[in-house]
Order: sequence, then C-alpha cells, then structure tokens
Amino acid sequence: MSQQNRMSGGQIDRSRTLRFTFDGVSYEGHPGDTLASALLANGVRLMGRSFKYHRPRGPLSAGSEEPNAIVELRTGARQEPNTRATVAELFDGLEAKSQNRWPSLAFDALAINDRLNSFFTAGFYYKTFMWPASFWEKVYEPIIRRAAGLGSLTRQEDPDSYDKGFLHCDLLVIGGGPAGLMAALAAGRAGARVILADEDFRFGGRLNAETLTVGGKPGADWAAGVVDELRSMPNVRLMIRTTIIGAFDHGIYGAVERVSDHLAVPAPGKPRQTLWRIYSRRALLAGGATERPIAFENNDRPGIMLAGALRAYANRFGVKVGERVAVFTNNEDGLRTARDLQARGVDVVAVVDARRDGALLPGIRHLKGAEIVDAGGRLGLRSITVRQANGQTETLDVTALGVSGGWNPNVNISSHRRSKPVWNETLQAFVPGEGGPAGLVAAGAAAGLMSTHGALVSGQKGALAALGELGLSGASDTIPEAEDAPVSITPKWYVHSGKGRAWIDPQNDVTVKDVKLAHQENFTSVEHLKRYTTLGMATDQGKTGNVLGLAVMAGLTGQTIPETGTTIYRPPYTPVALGTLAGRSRGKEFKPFRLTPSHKWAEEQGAVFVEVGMWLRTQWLPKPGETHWRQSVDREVLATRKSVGICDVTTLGKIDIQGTDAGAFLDKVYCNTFSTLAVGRCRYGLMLREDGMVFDDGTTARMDETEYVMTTTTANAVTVFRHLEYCRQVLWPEMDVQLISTTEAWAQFSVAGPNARRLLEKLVDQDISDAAFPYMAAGNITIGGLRARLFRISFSGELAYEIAVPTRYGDALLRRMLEAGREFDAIVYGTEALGVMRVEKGHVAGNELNGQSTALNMGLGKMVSRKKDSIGMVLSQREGMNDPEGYRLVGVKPVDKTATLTAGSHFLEIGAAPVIANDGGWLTSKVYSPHLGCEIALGYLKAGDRKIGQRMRAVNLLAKTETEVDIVSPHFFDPEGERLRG
Amino acid sequence: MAEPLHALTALGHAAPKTVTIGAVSIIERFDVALASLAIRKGREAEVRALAAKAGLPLPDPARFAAGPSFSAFWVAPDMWFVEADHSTHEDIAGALKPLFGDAASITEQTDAWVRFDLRAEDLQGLLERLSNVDFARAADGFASRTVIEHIGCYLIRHGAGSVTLYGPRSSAASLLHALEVTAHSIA
Amino acid sequence: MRYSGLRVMVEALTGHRGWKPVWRDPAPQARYDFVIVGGGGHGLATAYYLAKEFGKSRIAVLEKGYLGGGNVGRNTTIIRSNYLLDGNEPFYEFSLKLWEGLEQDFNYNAMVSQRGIINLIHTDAQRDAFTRRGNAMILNGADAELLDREQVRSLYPWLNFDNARFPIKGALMQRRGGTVRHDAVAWGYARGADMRGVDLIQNCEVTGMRIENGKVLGVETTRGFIGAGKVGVAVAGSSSKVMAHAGMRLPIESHVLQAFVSEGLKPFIDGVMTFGAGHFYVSQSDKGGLVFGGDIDGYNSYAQRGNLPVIEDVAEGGMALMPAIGRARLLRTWGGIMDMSMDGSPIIDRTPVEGLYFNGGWCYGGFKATPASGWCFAHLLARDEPHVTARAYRFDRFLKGLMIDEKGQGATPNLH
Amino acid sequence: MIINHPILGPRDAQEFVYLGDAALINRPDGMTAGIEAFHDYLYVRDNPAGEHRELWYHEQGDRSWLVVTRNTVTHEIIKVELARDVAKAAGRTK
Repeated sequence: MSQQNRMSGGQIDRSRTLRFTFDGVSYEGHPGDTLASALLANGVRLMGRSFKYHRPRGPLSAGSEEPNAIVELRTGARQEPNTRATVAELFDGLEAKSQNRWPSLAFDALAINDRLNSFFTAGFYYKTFMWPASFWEKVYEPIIRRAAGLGSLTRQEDPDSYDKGFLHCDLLVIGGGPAGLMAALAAGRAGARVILADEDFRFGGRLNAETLTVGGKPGADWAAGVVDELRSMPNVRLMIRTTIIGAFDHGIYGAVERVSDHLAVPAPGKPRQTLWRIYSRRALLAGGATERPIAFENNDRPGIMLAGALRAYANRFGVKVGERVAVFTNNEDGLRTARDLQARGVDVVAVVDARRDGALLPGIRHLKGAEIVDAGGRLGLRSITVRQANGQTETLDVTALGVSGGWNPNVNISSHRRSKPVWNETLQAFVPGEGGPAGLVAAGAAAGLMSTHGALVSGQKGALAALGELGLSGASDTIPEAEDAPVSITPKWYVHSGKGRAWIDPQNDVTVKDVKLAHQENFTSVEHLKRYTTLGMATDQGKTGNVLGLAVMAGLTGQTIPETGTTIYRPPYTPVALGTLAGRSRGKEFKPFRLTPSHKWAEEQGAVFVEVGMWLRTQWLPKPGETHWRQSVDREVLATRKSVGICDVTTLGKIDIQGTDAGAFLDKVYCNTFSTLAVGRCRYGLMLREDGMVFDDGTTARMDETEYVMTTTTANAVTVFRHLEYCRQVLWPEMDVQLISTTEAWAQFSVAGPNARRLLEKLVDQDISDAAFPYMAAGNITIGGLRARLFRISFSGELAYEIAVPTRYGDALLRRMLEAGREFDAIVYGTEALGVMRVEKGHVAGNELNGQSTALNMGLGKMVSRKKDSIGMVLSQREGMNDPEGYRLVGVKPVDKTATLTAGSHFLEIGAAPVIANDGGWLTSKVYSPHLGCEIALGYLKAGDRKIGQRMRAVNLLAKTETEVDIVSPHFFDPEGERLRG
Repeated sequence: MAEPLHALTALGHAAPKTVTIGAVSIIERFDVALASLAIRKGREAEVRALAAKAGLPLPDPARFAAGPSFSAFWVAPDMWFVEADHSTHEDIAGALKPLFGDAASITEQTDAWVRFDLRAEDLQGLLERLSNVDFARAADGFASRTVIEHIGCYLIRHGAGSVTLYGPRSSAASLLHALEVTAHSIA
Repeated sequence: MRYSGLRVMVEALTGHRGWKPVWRDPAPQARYDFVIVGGGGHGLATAYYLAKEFGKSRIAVLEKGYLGGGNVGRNTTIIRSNYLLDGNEPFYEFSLKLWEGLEQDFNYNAMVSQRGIINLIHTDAQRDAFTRRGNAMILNGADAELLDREQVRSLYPWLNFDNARFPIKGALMQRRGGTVRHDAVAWGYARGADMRGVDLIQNCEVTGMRIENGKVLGVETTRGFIGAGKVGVAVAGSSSKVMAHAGMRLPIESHVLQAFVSEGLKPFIDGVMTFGAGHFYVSQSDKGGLVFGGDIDGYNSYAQRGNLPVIEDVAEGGMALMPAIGRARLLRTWGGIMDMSMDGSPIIDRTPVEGLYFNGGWCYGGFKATPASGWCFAHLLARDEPHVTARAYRFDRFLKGLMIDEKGQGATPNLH
Repeated sequence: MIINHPILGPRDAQEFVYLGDAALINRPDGMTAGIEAFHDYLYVRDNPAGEHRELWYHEQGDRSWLVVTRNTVTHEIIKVELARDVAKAAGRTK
C-alpha cells in the first residue's frame, strides 16, 4: 500500500511522484514533502534509535528542532550523517538509512542497554571502570567508543563544493512567518535594503501548518501573496532554505543557504551550500517559537509527537500520523490539533488537558485536569494510559499522540552574545532579555507574541522602528485581520507516576530520573545539571528539552525557574556542515599559491618544488640520470662553487624606504647603523624585537640619499613590513619616511660562483669590475637598456651578486643568463643547495632565526649598537640573555666523515647520560657538504664559543642514534671571506 | 646591444588571457604601468600642485580618478597608485620622478600586480561571493583594498558591470582560479 | 562514599537512593589558613593536594559561579607533555604522570585516556624543530616518537595525503598523550577536596583584598569578609581583575579562544591530532563528537564568545587536513577566556604582598596542567618555596630576560 | 566585528591585525630609560574588563595603524582614531 496515511490538501504537489528509499525499502512521496512527512504518509513511524538506550524513535517534530528522526542521507561519498528527516526535502531518488542500530532498526542488539537502564543512570561512568587502571584504554573505553556516536562518515572526500559570500542590508529579517513577512513588507515598501531569510523551503512559517486565516484568506495564501509582492521589489532579497546560524559582533550574522540539498546532486559548478556573512545595520528576529513536550512515562514512543507537529503533518503535508489520535496539552494551543484533525476526519479519541478550567471542545472527549501516565507500543504507539482528574486511570488505544507543554520563543539568536533571556510567567517561557546583539529586536512568537495578530503587528512595528533608527521612514499600513487569542497555559512539566522513565532530552536519553539523581548528588546548578546528565547536548541542542529539564530541577530545589537559570545558547542555531564553513579553502586551494618568476622555466625543467610559506620554490632540479635528490643538490653546490650558479631569490621581502629620515628610521629598526651607509652600498642588517630577540635579518642598500631598499627573509616579509609601519606611524610619527613593498615588482636572482662576474659582464651594460662595483656595492644598472638593479652580496660565500629586473622580464633574464653562462657551465640551484652553501658559510637562516635567539646566541652580539636607540637594544641587555653559559652558534662535524647527523639532535658530553641536566643544546640545521665531503651542521651549544675544538656527541634519542662530533667554527667555508671579495 | 628581454604575463604567457564564463568576462591586462606616489612630510600642497600640472589626479580616500595622462587611486594616507599606458610609460617611476622631485616618494609597482578587468551586465552576483565590499552601494570610482579567497587585492568599480582588480602577481593563477570557479557557480 | 562498580550495581538494584551529594554547600567561616580563590580545575586541585599531600587543613575554595565553571569546563580536553623548553617540559611531564594515577587517587573516573597525540609535520624545518622537541621530551623522561609519512598514513589513511596544499611529511607522536573528560576532573578534585574537609564555597565572588603593611589578611567577598593566613589566586580568565584588588598589574592579556564540537559520529579519529599547516587540532570524544579548535580570535576579550572568521579559519584547516569531514556538522561553538602571558608560559609565584600567591597565565595550556599546577601551587603555599618542576614560572623572568617562549613570538600574547 | 575606520568608514575587523594595548605608543627612550622602564612598557598590562584602548593595523586595507577604544566585555567599539594622531598628541616626534 502506498501513502496510506496521505490525506487531501496541504502544500503538496500531487502531480509529481518522487521515489525514495528508507533502509532499502522503496516509498513514494511528492514535491513539498520532507523525508519525515513522506515516511509518515507511508505509515512509517519508526525512524531512529536513541543514543544511550537505543530506544525506538519516530519524529517528535516537523521542524529543525528534531531530536529523534535523524538519518544517514544519500550514499557513497555524499552520505551525510545525522540529517533530520523532518527538514530533509524530498527529492526523486533520495536514499536514507537509519543509524545507531545493529543489525536493523526494528531489531537493535544494543537495545539491551534499555533493559539495563537502571545501571546506566546519569554519570554512572564517573563512578566505575577505574580498576585496574590500564583497563580504561584497553577494555572499557573501546567498548564505549564503539557503541557511541550516531551516524557515520564514509572517510571519503566530500565531492561537493561550497561557496562563501557577503551580503549587506539595512534590515535583516530572520524568519519568514507572519511577523517576518510583515516586517519585510513594511521595510521593503519603505525602500530599505532588506534580506528575508527562512530555514524552511517555503515562506509562511506556522501559517503553512495552521488553518488560520489572515486578511480573510488562508494563512498560507496570504503568505504567498506577500512573497509575490516582496519578490517584485529590487531592494528585497528573499532567501529560502537559509538558516541564520549565529549573531556575531556589530550586526554580522552568519547564514547558511542550502543551495542544492533538495537535489540529488548539485548542478555542475554549483555549490551544495553557501555560507553568507550578512552585514546588517539592523536585524529583526522573527524566528517563531518551538513547542515543548510534557514528560511522562514512555513518552518517547514512535507516534508521540508535539501537538503542533501533528497538526503540521496534517495541514501542510496532508498526512495523518495515525488513525486514532489523542492530544495531551497544558495550554489552549494544543486544542487546535484536536480541532484540525477532527475537521479532517481523523478519529480524535480524547484530549487530555492538564488544565482544570475553561470551555470544553465540542464533539470531542475533552478530559480536564487529566494527565497521561504511560504509553504502550515498543516500535510504535499503540495505547496511552490516562489518569483523570478523579484519579481513575484508563487505557486508550491510539496510534498517534500530540503533546503540547507550551511554546518556547526561539530566543537563541538573541542570546548568542550571552545575554540571558528572561522568564515570562504568562507564557511560562523565556523571552529575549536585555543586552542582546546591538541592533537586533525580536518580533512575533520569538518575542513572546503568540497570536497571529500579535506577530503581524510586532513585525511591522519592529521593522519601522528599526528603519526609524536608520533615518528611513515607512508607512504603518493596515494590519490584515487575524486571530488574536491570548495564551492560556498552566504549568505542567512532567507527570508524577510510577517507576518508569519519562524523557526530557530524548536523543541523549535524559529522563526525569536523571535530573532527580543530579539533584540528589548536588549537581543542582543548571550548568552542572547539563554537564552531569548531558541534557541539551544532543544534535538538537535541547531545543525541546532544555526548559523542561530546568523546570524539573526547579521543582526539586524549590526555586523558581528563573532562579534556577538558563543555559547559554551558543551558535550555530542548527548544526552546520564543516564543508560549508570551509568554503573553497580546501585541497590545493587551502591557501593561495605564490609562484616565482622562474616557475615556468623550472616546471619545464622538471624541477622539484617545495612549499615555503605560500610560495612554491624550486627545491632542486634533477638532471637525467640523477636518481637521488642528493645527487642533484651536490651537483648544484659543486657547480656553483666551481664556476657559477643561479638561484631565484625573488621570495625575499623587498621594501622600498624613502624620505629624508629614511636613514634615521633604519637606525631605529636595525640594531646596527644605516644612516652612515654610503649611497651605492649595502650592508647586512639585524633587526631585533623590542624584547631583544632577533626578529629578522637581511641586506639593505642605499640607492640614493633618501632611498633605501631593504631585504627581509622570505618568512618575515609581511611581519617586517607591518613592524616598519608600526614604527613609522606609532612610535616616530614625525619622521619623513614612506614605505612600499616591492617584493613582487622585481624578479631577483642570486648569481654566485667564481665566474659570476664574468657571466654578468656579458649582460650588464655597465662596468661591474671589482673596482667599479666592489663587494657590498649596490646600484641601478641596465641590461640591454632595460632598467635593473645589482647588489654585490653573498649568502653562499662565493663571489656573488643579486640582480633584479621588473618581474615580467624575470623568465627571460634567467634564460638569457643561462645562455650567457653556457660557456661557464652555469646551472640553476634550488633551495636545498642554497641551504647547503649558507650552512657551509655559517649564515643563520630560519632554523636559527627561531624567535628564541639573541644576536649574542648567533655570534652577532657586537652588532647591537649602544650608541643609538633602536628597537630591542635595551632589553637585549638583560642578564638572562647575556649568560656566558648561554647558547652560541657553532659548527658541527662528525668525527667519522661517513657518519650522519640529524638536525634536532641534542649535544651531550662524551659519556654523559641522556638526561636533561646534561643537555648541551641542539643541532639547528644539517646539510651534506660536498665541499667537505661529509655532513655538517650548525647548532646552538651552551657556552659554544668556548667549546670550539671539543669533541661531543650529537644524540638523536628518537632514532636511538648518536654521532661523535667535533665542535668547530660555524664558518666552514672560506672563513676569511676571500672568495666573496674576489 | 642584445635583443630585448621578452616579457611574460603574470599567468606565464606571452600575451594576456581573456576568459568568458557565463555572463562574466575576465580580462587580463598587461598594458598598464603602475607606480606608487607618496607625499613626503609637509609637501602636500606642492605635490598637489605638481600633480595638477602633470594631469595626474590625486583622488580622495577610497576613490579612483582618471586623468588626461595618468589615472590614480588612493591606497593609503598620502599615497596613491598611479596608472599609465605601459606602451608610453614602461618606466613609469622614471617618468614621474622628475615631475615631483624630492616632494614625493615614487616607486615602480607595475609588475608587483596582476590586473584583471571584469565585465558583465552586473557584477554583483560574482563579487558578493568574493569580497566583502558593498558593491551595490559603492559609487562608480570606488577603489578599495579587499580580500578575495585569502588574497589581498585592490578593487576599482568603474560601473555595475565593470571592475578592475589588482592582485599580487605571484598569486595570479590562484586569483584567476577563484574568479573562474565563482563565475561557474553563478553561470 | 567510595565509588566502585559494585556500588553502582548495588545502587542500581536499590533505586539509586544511596547516592550522596558529591560535595557539601558549607557557609563560609570567618577565617581559614588557606583561601584559594577560584573553583576551577587549578583551584580545586590546589585545595585537594594541600589537604591530601601537604597535610593542611582549614582550607576554603571561593568560586564566583559554580564549581568547574571556568576553563576546566570549556576546553578541548587534551593532555600531553610534548613541550620543548627546559622551563616547561619537566612540569608538564610531572602533570602527565599525575594524570596517569589520578582516577585511582581521587576515586573518580575522569576517563583519562592515553590514545596518543600527533603533531603533523609539513616541512623539513618543522621536522627539525620536532626532532629537537622530541629529544628534549625524552631527555626529560617523557615519551616521544617521530613518525614518517607512511606511519601517519597507517594511523589515519583518510587524511589528505594526495591533494594537500601542504603535504604531510610525518609527525611527532606522544603515545601517552590523550584526552580526559574535563568536567569530571573538576568534580573529582572537588569531591576529593570536600571529603578531606575543604570548604567549597560557590557563588562567592572576591571583591577586594584586605592588605595591611604589605601582608594579606583576607578577602572581601560577596558573602562577606573571609580572613586568611595565605591567599592563593587561581582564577584563569579573571587574573588581572582579581590581582588588581591587590594593586598588581600582570604580564597577561585575556583573550577569547573558541572551541568546537561536531554532532556525534561513529568512531573516526582515535587519538589527538594537530595540523601543522593551519590552525586546527582535533580529537573525538567517547560520545562521538569531534572536539576541535584552532587559534584565539586575537583581540583582548572577556566576552567568552568569539566571531565568525575564526570559526571559518578552523573549518578550513579541518577540511584541508581531513576532506572527509565536509558533511559532518558543527554542533556547537563556545568561547573561553585565555589569560595569555607575555611568553606563552604560566606563572606560579609569590607576589610582593606577603601571603598572597598567584597561579595564572596558562594560555592554551591550562587543562593539561591541572594536576601539576595544583600540586605545585599547593607546594608553594604550604612550603613557601617553588616545586622543583615549577621553578621557572616566576614573575621576574621578564625582568631578567629568562622568558620561556615555546613559539618564539616575544611579548605578543596573541601569537603564543 | 566592524571597525569604523576614521578614513574609510566601517570595515570588517578581519582585515586588521591586532597588536595590543595602545600604551605601547609610549615607548621609553632607549638612550635614557633602562631595563626596568622597558620591562614595564613591554610586559605589564592593565588588561581591563571594560574599555580598552588598543592598536589595530589595517593590513588588508590602507595600512593605517588605529587606536580603537573597545569594551572587552561587550566588544562595543566606542572610538576609533588614527594611531599617528594619537601618538603625535602624546608628544611623539622623530
């Protein structure tokens, strides 16, 4: 039988049939259905199992507050766990599976937990599983972990894409029910820029689920009419399937638009979802209210749901949940369910009304002052036991029960800034309190105005007030006629009865008993209650259960509900896919690439690249026949030292510093002096942080009286620039200094080796002989008339230059240099060879510039001038940073030249035990030096300057290896610097 | 003198690239020279006079202005990026320096950036997925730095359907990729 | 009352009528020998060890809200001792050893679970740094292993090995690292302290300090003046506020750190993992939720809530590392106040006021430090000298240039 | 958060880099002040729960350093100034 529980009416497109499966069984539904409504139409009430006791469960709600009916939706890599069937829009071919059960939903082996429930009370695990100590990880926890969790991930990459975006508006209206529609209409007509967002796939809110009229029309029709008008306004953006997930500072709201979740697969190029960041000047919270249950024994049977949900399934989806229905309510709204269902011909067996007074419903058995004490039917509701006002109990055969314990305004968004909602005695519910997000006001049921009329009025009023604050004016158009029934509710939270369990938080299986136990054990603060019992921590975040739990605790302590408190509402409003929050930033697109000017050439050569921050740099360039990276690197080093090598050093930060105070400025930011540097010369500079530690280093050239070009390390290019701006604007605001980064404007290559000059002389138009362009010279030159820059600086210890041209010519310059260098066997070297040569030369780099080291540690202590004030100069003088026993940079050579070294190994004296008291420091950088024919390293060694010539051990306890080493000067290669001055 | 060095675009080609996806065209521009111009301390009046004489506009903060010889957009207090035709101003800094003497600091920026011009009937749908700039409310001539997929760019609005983006040259490929996937997403 | 499996069974069969309150709610006395300000993890542990290990009595813990309501109740539950520097590693290793015997010690199952922690390596420089660190750990008596790429892959084959912007090159692993049920730590210490006669006084906020002639006499509270022989302040998130009552300014800034939990999922991640190329660390709780975090928001804040950019940043890191989590959903975010010190390391020290002691500046590291912090602070309070593993945590290290700066970021608290 | 930039108007705080207490403007002169003065300047903070004057840098914007007066409890921003103006007003020169 297909859709045996489908009735007439509702917002269902019966002209089309959608086929879907649940746990492998095929069903049919229609556009307009959710997975839950379609299953219910097919007579399926059992949709899930609870977390702890594995109790059979059906939907509690017809909305996003759903705790029970959560399923694994879709298959393969698109499988998504924990999807609420009550909001999953039906599409043709949808496949869903129940979860947290084995072997099947109807027969779940772990339902044994339900039988053992008296052991599994709140917090029982804190009191046991402690012996023997090792059993926790080995025995108990693995069992618990296997049993825990809900849905599963496939472990495959999510194949869908996600967009992000930014929207701006005068007024953000959160929720498209009567209040939200009225607000959007008022603001839209006033010309304001409006965004109206609703999590549902249809605007109208509760009007879609009710038989109420607005302006004489069925509510849903009125809503559709308003939406039509709003759609015609260019200043209004309508966003269905869009959940406002959180309120953040200064009017920023996060929103998730489910662009393609109602489709089997997103259209090509389209995202599954989009995360919008909405910048709003004002916001109106019209998010409605959520009904809450009343706790009674076995109130979790499939078929027992919120009264409003039962009504929504009938009115909106044309679905009756059962043939024989009862309603349990403590308030007037619950009666609507009975009336609506009866009007649709459903057999309403009884209305169990906790209230004692008031009128009786005509034509329905309306039991006043009554309550439900039990429910039967393990896999689906079969009966309820009613205790009447006179104490008599009676069992009624029903297959569906609607429960209403009142409605909680959806205050979540208004509390995301940690403002506390306030208790409203008339509503028996919390309403938004003071101190919510600036610029946000609530309207409609979210503000505690529960009638349709109240929603319409407050929506319009709220919008106009918000516009007024923005200096916009709108008209108070006539409010369409609508019901304005007052709220009539009597507090009724749970039914005192026998020994059974009455559920408060159904997913996490928190019952009234658990709250009582928490009270008994003095976990009475609301936060203790939550944390001890796990109340409100399930995927629904307690949307239906929190206030109920609070009320039960209040009853036990004798405090009022507001005295007992409320838990903090935290974003997101409903759970958000992590893919959505990440957007496009994943895989290779996690961070943008930065490519060097030589990238294209290097790619052609089959270079191996390495990530250096965002940059991709050439690590080495394998030649045919080279099978190991060391062969390539050794060749690059030897060829450079023998003749000439070229390396792309564009990634080094370059900052143009101009102004009449440029020299004085550099004196402040470098610990050594630059104002005395001659034009056309460059100098190595050491930059300290204010705490005296080394921040960065590099060479800076004086191109002109008032113009310097600073070089920074690749890693610190951005932070150094920021620091210079700080010094310029904040510390010395009257200095005449202008800064601009030119890192990417120039392609810069290091040309190093004995034949470097001979190579460059073939290209450069000017005289660059040693006399004309000596060591540390810098200047503007031309290459075939093209402006270029030349710096005679060396990181490798060789005769070396850095030559720069506008970036677009970088590729051509490299090719030209290689052509000109053919006669010298010029090669290109990568970062590995660069690293080898700098270690051979004893230059510090990233591993030594670790932010924990002083100039003294690096053997550069004398560079810190005390003749002038510079950043870090004073604090570098602190005693702890000038300890004669402190770390000093040393060179390290293995005694046995064939032995290997490992960076990160620690120094120990010969014979010393491997304990921290004997720790001498560590090897910072290790390379193989083809020049020396062995591995060498730099290291920071305690009192290292006095240990040159000693023999020690370099110990790597991770690999259980150690090497005897000689401590040597860090300047392995040409310590006198003859080559670079050659 | 040897043959001049050939130039490569930021995307690594000899000629600039144009991509059309749906209604959006992404046009790489390779024919604009760029330099920064910063006023030296206390020299504002002088610089403004010299700029006016040179036909170089110095627009207000967050603005772009076109001029007879040069166009310019504001980038920082007392600093602008100046645009000129690359074919006539290949060495734009060299051309500007004599005009301002020591009253301004001028630095070549041409190759620090990749420039993409975006064209469509309305670029709102594309840009709202890329940048937090309130493009719909921005006036023509609006110029601002903005972040696009972690990449710091300059965005200049010439019209609802005409925008110039400057992004860091080294990230040209990543920026283009971001523009392309977004254009596909709204196509 | 002693907890045990047998007791649970007996109570289950007798309707759970025998469970007693886990702690009393005593009214404050006029005077105590020791007043601990702050009923979070560190304060409760301090009181517990003062009573249990140092034989002290007449102890009170003053808590402005509810016990365990500070950072001990809002962290990502990780324990580890994978520190680099001499000032830190012995202390955190001491803490890890205390964790290992904690549950039997205080008779409460805090679910100390040593399922291992790995710090992923993405560059050669990171490998060098982690090799240095791993060796420092072993030299200090801790455990450490360096895993290569394939060893990481065998642990977590579904990490992004093949399409990563920053390739996984290996990991530093500490098998003894893991997670602990955070609330249970507070409750276990509270119960243990209460059982030993410590007065745990909730809803009692310190509003002032009575100091005469350079000596502390007691504290003003919302429940009246409470005299004290010694006052120990352990109020993460309120350090500057409380110490201002004693006229002290601290080398501390308070920042917001957000943390995250996903919906419950079937077991997916066994241990703890940190991404070395972005801001993301994660573990999976026994309930099935992915518990994860990233960087602090970066600005001074006492708001206990953060903003969207960091949420996005953390999700980006997560997706870059684990592309299979795209369809898992973020359930809840929250924020805690981190007292970020100027070098990223804590302070456990005397103050210029006689009888006033300070414990704070724990940055991200407070939870894992709880047992040792309590022990060392109790040591300092009881004996007036620092515990051997906490000697470096002095106020004057900044004046003397003896910073303990694991990240090498200098006096920039939001970068530690 | 939104920072109302004195030149550019409202901008997302994500475009900025945060440094810390604006008291960092008051750097002592290294030629006259000693270690203790620099220690107090660099390391010790008021760290108020309430109004806080702090330095933000518009890195993804116009590179201005700003002094933002912000409530650290509510995050409400009360005032935004150019740090250069504040520094000059505090007597800082070259």
